[in-house]
Amino acid sequence: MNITKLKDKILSRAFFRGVIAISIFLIIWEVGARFESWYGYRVPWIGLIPAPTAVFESWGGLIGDPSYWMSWQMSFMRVLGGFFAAMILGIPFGLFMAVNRTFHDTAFPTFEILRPIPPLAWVPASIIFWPTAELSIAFVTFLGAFYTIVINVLGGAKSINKQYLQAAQSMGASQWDIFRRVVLPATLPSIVVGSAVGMGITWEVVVAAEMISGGGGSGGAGGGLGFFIWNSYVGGSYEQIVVGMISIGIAGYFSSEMLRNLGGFLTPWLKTR
Amino acid sequence: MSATMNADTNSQKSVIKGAIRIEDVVKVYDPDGAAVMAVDHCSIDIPGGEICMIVGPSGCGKTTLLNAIAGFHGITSGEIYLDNELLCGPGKMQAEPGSDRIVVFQNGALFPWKSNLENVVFGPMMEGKLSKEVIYDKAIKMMADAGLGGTEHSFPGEVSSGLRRRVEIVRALMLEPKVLLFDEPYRALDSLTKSVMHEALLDIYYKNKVTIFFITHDLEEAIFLGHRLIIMSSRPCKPKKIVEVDIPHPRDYSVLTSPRFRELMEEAKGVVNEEAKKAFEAGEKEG
Amino acid sequence: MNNASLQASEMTGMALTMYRISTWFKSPKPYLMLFGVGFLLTIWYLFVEVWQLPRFEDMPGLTEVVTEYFSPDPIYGLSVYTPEYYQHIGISLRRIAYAFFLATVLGVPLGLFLGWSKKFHEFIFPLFEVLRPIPILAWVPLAIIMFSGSETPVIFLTFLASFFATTLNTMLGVQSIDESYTRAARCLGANGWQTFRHVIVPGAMPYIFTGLQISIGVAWFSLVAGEMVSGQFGLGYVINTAYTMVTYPTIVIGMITLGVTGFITSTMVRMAGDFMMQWRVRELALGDN
Amino acid sequence: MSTMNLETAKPKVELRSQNSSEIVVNNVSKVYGGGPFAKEVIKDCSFTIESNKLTVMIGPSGCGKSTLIQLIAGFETPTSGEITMNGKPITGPGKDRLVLFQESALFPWMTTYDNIMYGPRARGETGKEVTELADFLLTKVGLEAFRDKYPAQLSGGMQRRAELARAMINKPEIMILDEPFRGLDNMSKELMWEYYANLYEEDRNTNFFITTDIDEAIFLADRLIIMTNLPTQARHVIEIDIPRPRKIEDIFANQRANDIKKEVMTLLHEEAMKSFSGGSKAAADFLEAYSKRAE
Repeated sequence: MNITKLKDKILSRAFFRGVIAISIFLIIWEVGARFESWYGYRVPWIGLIPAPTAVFESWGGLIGDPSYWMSWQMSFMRVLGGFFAAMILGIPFGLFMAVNRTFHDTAFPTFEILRPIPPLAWVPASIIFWPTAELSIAFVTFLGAFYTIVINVLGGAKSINKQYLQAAQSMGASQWDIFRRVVLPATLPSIVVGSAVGMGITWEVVVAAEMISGGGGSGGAGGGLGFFIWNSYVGGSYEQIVVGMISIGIAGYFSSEMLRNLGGFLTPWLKTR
Repeated sequence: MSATMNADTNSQKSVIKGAIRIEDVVKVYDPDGAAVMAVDHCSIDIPGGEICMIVGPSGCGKTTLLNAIAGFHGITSGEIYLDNELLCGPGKMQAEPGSDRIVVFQNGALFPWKSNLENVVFGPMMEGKLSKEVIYDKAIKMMADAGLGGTEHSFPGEVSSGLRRRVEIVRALMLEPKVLLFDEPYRALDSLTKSVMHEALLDIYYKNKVTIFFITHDLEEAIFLGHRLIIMSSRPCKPKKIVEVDIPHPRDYSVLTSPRFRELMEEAKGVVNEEAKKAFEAGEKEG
Repeated sequence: MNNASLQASEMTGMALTMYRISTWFKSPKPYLMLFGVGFLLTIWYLFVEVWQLPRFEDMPGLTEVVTEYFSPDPIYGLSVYTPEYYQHIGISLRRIAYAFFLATVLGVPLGLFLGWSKKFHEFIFPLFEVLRPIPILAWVPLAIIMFSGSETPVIFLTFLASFFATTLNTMLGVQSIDESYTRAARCLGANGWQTFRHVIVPGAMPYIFTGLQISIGVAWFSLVAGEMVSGQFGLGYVINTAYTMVTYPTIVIGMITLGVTGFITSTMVRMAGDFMMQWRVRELALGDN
Repeated sequence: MSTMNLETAKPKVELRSQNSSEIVVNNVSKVYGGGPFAKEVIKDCSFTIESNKLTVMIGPSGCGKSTLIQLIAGFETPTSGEITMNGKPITGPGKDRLVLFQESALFPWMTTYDNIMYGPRARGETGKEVTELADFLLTKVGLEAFRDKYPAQLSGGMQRRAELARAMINKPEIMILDEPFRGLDNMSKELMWEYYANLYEEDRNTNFFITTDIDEAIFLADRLIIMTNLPTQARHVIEIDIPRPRKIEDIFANQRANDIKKEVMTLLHEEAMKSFSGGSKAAADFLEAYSKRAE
């Protein structure tokens, strides 16, 4: 984006209105949270949570704290681990179901039976099965992304315009060539979408798993952002809970954004319109 | 259809309402930025009850003109009158959309979530002037007249595209509009279905005389349907040539191979192709 | 030929269903499906109970789970014969019902207005976008702090997840409506409210139901998490306590129950959608015989 | 038309395929669905696609012409009857019969050039001869400047031209075109007729062209087959003896062409009316829905 475009965007009415709305939201939150200390009346709900200024103050203190950044790193590692495992297994699984009818009819019903079980319900079973807590978190994270990626790959591959396949066939292409140069690129956009959604779910699952399983065994600051939030709650430092929430929001947003950019790079033909 | 009907058409022309007068209309998109001129000092006078075909290559700005009459967007300068009443002009650059001017859209705009009958009664029901029974009776009668009997309770998605177009025209006629505005309604149909649709449209027209403002890029369609062709220049849009079609109504498909039809084709083709070529080259460059 | 085609389209309902079932049974599909499910169960049985492979030996086995599940006198206290089992299901379902209802009642109108009014969209949507990337589960401690008791925080979390999904999809639904429809309505003399009522709402319906489908899924997802962390009673709670109390077969019973109830609720949402969108069902049925 | 190079591009490369092939459709029927929902789309249909001629088939929309293409291309098999190519029955798709589809089937993820080269590359032919042929065809259809563009960047007419080139490079013995110019505006359509007729006149291979446009049919055809409504049969065959090369302007002025048009129109109008006025659900839509489902 060039400078004039950026300037236009910032000066636009839509941007201005957005800023107003968010500012009002922050002001209400601030006043609501501080109302009790100023006037002695506790506003329901908002009165119980820390004010934004207090949150930012607390955040400022954490910026220089290496253990806070450790939490970032731990969560990122888990997310990436689970996510890549889901990609590596999910994409071939989905594609194979799409091209082989027998395999589809065998595996898909089983897949559909398991899918409604929320990934987090697997947490205890996973802890029992895997030797380390780290692996059990990775497994649950993997599950969360796996379902979404498979469904998207399968859907994408099944909805390929039949004429693409027939055109390739009538030009004498082999099955392998059709798979490599027609099925695969045609499914790529769905893979990208599935991955972006899967990434969002991965973050949800990691946060929950970290909360439930108590920070990956190593305890303390090594437990990731989910544990950071939970620990702050147990320790009573409520400002840090909000700091943790915002941190996860930022982390999740950036990972999805990165994926979307990568996806755009892989599918150049989609942005030519 | 008898020959007397033809005489009828001509004599009634002056009496029928729905005369549109477009005076010196200019439309510029994005006047502060790119300033694309879509319509350039365009003046057209359409008497009531005439089928007026606006012919021009796609993307030449014909639709802009239609949208201005319908009131979907404003004009930059000039005036448009309907029966000598100002629709839009100085002081009121955008007309109010109203049930006296009804558009039949390019891709069809029957509501897919309402049955054909519910679609047809939509206008009068919204208006709320008549009782429900009266409206439904009228709708069923009009649908039967247009050969749509038996499809009342189907959803638009369940009937063929040809039938859908007819339902849409009946829906428009329910409100007894003065003007029907057609925005290339048969574009997506194949040429055989199209020719059947043309006969169906004329059939409906003979029964309900309204002014028809019909946009198309298909010359054959234009000559077959129209009393008059207005061939537009491409970008900006401006009348370039007017062709009076003196083939008597009612017409049927045999008109298409008649000598007079071919003469008219010949006469108009050169101008149309020249404009299409211009538009085509512009498009090729943009690509 | 007209008779034949008329028949094909009008012979829906019973005959069509019967025909589909009979062709389904003639295809290899049901047998492959049974094989797939059977294969998974066999692996489970062999790995855990027969061969007792490393790591698998600690897991609850197939026969163990089945006997426990259908035992009138369960060893670990939960089976289809114990009233507690249904109590837990009931409590989870009630939470889902509250949250889903609230999310639909608030989310659909909000989404409709976000899509309908540009001004409203410009003000509210950025706020929405700022809050959305925060995973629902990160709200858990804050929800506990804000709401007293153990019931409200769980319902709040579940609601939040559903609410985002419903609102966003409804908004997309309104935005996806072809401009021709609103223009046609105005041409035909409909005023603003009539257009909203007759064009915007039904036009956005397919997206709304897609949203509700997603919404019910994420509701279960968050409910389980909420119940595991802070709940008392409910299926998530069953799974978590079964783990801490080392009554492993109950974990699997909880998981199966979650899967089944989750599936049933989402089917109900889909059926409600089909019921409200007859026009779509009938359009699609044509392409399906 | 700066990009149009009909005269200047000289054929340095051999486009003509070695064989002259013909296809015989003999008493073919095709039934879709089963049980109470069986639907006969084609019934006892017989005709011949003669070798080294451009055969055009015309009929009301949704009359089962596209089904015929599926059968001739070998993507589907007839319920009864037989289709033979040079005496041998057709058993499956092959590169000897190339299909150009109604909607563009250019691969959106490949550039124009890569699309054209798809067939040869798929068969492992990447020699100098093929790349020269690709360049020649690219020039021939006036798309040199769009060599590295994706299909989404081309206009409708350009896409159709790229697709023609993609088909021609495979030197098919028989080319099958399923309403390839449908949906283009009239101007682009007429240009496409000229491009296509010009390419055809160069090699004079066997071509089978399906359309619903009478002018298109008369301008292009050597032989014109007129089809009936559902269930489809060949109703009438007209030999079109207007000399080649033909010019668009001449066709409209030509008395012989006008006579043929009148004849064809009378026959077709009858069929079109039948399919149009047929009840709440025309046969056309059954097929439309059926093919939607098949995708």
